[in-house]
Amino acid sequence: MIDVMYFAWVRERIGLPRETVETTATTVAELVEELKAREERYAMAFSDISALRVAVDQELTDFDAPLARAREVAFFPPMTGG
Amino acid sequence: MIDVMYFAWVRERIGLPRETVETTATTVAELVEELKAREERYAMAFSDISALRVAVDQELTDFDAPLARAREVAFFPPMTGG
Amino acid sequence: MDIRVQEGPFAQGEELDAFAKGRPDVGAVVSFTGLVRDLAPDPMKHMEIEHYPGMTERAITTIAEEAQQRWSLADVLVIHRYGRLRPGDTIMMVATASRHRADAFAAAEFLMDYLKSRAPFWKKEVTGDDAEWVAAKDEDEAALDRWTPRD
Amino acid sequence: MDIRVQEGPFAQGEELDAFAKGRPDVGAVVSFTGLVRDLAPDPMKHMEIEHYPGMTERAITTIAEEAQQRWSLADVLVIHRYGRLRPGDTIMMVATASRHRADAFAAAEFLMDYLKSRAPFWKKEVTGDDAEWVAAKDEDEAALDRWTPRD
Repeated sequence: MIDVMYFAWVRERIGLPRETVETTATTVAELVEELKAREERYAMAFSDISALRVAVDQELTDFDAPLARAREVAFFPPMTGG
Repeated sequence: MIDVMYFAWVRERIGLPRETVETTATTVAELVEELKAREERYAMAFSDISALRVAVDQELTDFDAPLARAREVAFFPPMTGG
Repeated sequence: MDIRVQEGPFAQGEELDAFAKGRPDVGAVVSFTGLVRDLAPDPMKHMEIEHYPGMTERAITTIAEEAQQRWSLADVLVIHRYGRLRPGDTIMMVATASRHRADAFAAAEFLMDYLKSRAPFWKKEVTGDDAEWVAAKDEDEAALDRWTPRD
Repeated sequence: MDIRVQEGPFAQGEELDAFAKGRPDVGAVVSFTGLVRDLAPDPMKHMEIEHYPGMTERAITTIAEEAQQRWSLADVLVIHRYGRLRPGDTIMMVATASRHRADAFAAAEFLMDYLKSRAPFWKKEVTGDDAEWVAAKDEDEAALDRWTPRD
């Protein structure tokens, strides 16, 4: 069980801000593949992974990061703060 | 006739902030030589010219700058603004 | 270190006064304020700033701690808003206090460069019927390079 | 462009608010404030700042005009005090407004570097019975090098 969060246009394309996902994925990339296989809107949102950023437990990381013991994974476009 | 001004420790060593000087000097350096020849306090103030800065008519310049048509020459140590 | 992520407005002048006050060892204070621009010919109705509660505060704290390790700083202030903002509104401010101006300037620029690209905020510009997410700029990502230690 | 050389104090917060206000094309405002430090173990009673009336305003105007030529600036503010100041007092402030933060930061640093070494101010620190002129620092002169065009 993992909390998956979406922000900005990722949230808009998928249509929800967060959900709890039952997964056997061991890396972020595996989780993305599981999500893409679900529905068209996920496939669309994750079609170009180079346009996305990911945080595991609120720390920025890479798509090959492990999910062991992770409680929260977030997907979003490059940040535009400041 | 030229107005000569002194600031900071140059003013303190010479003992006055400004004076009008009758001079035939054609460059700042010549004016400095004339002033040094006057009295010990001038010789002291101008003993190390590399520690001094000069402005002619309120523009920073060099000691070899000409004095033609200059109305105001100022001597002072390196500035410490900001 | 004072870090605030908030929906409501803040008064940059009062914040600067309070930040600079009562610091006998400080000779230099630098502040940066980011404002919502209102650029013709496409007047923006408002800006929506989305953020990632929890991670935002963590990310900014990490950035501010890094700044304190790199430069000699007496204090750091970061205020960043989220929610709906209007043209002319202050989006955020950063302030740094140091004995020397070089440290205060470098730290403020460092904080801004990292906040731009590493703090989880996303801006959306709403103009008339249209709404568009602000795209990250390559130059903002490139700006981070100058802070990367070379060895 | 607003340049003020004055004996009396100024309110940095109010100045920043006024400077940043009502500028729809401005996204970035940077300010620098210089304060009189009070460093133990030799507590300063006060600081005396001497200046060269007339030349001071000219020199600052020239520096500010150069900044406006080098960077895209919506406005520049420089306030610099002279006379007797006490520890904690604000000596001076600079503010720059621009569309982009890089211009606002670079221009503010440029202005500070030039004000330090090219505007005719001289600081004297009075501590107890002693009074000493602040010596110019080599590093302040060296700081100007980075603004010299290389060609």
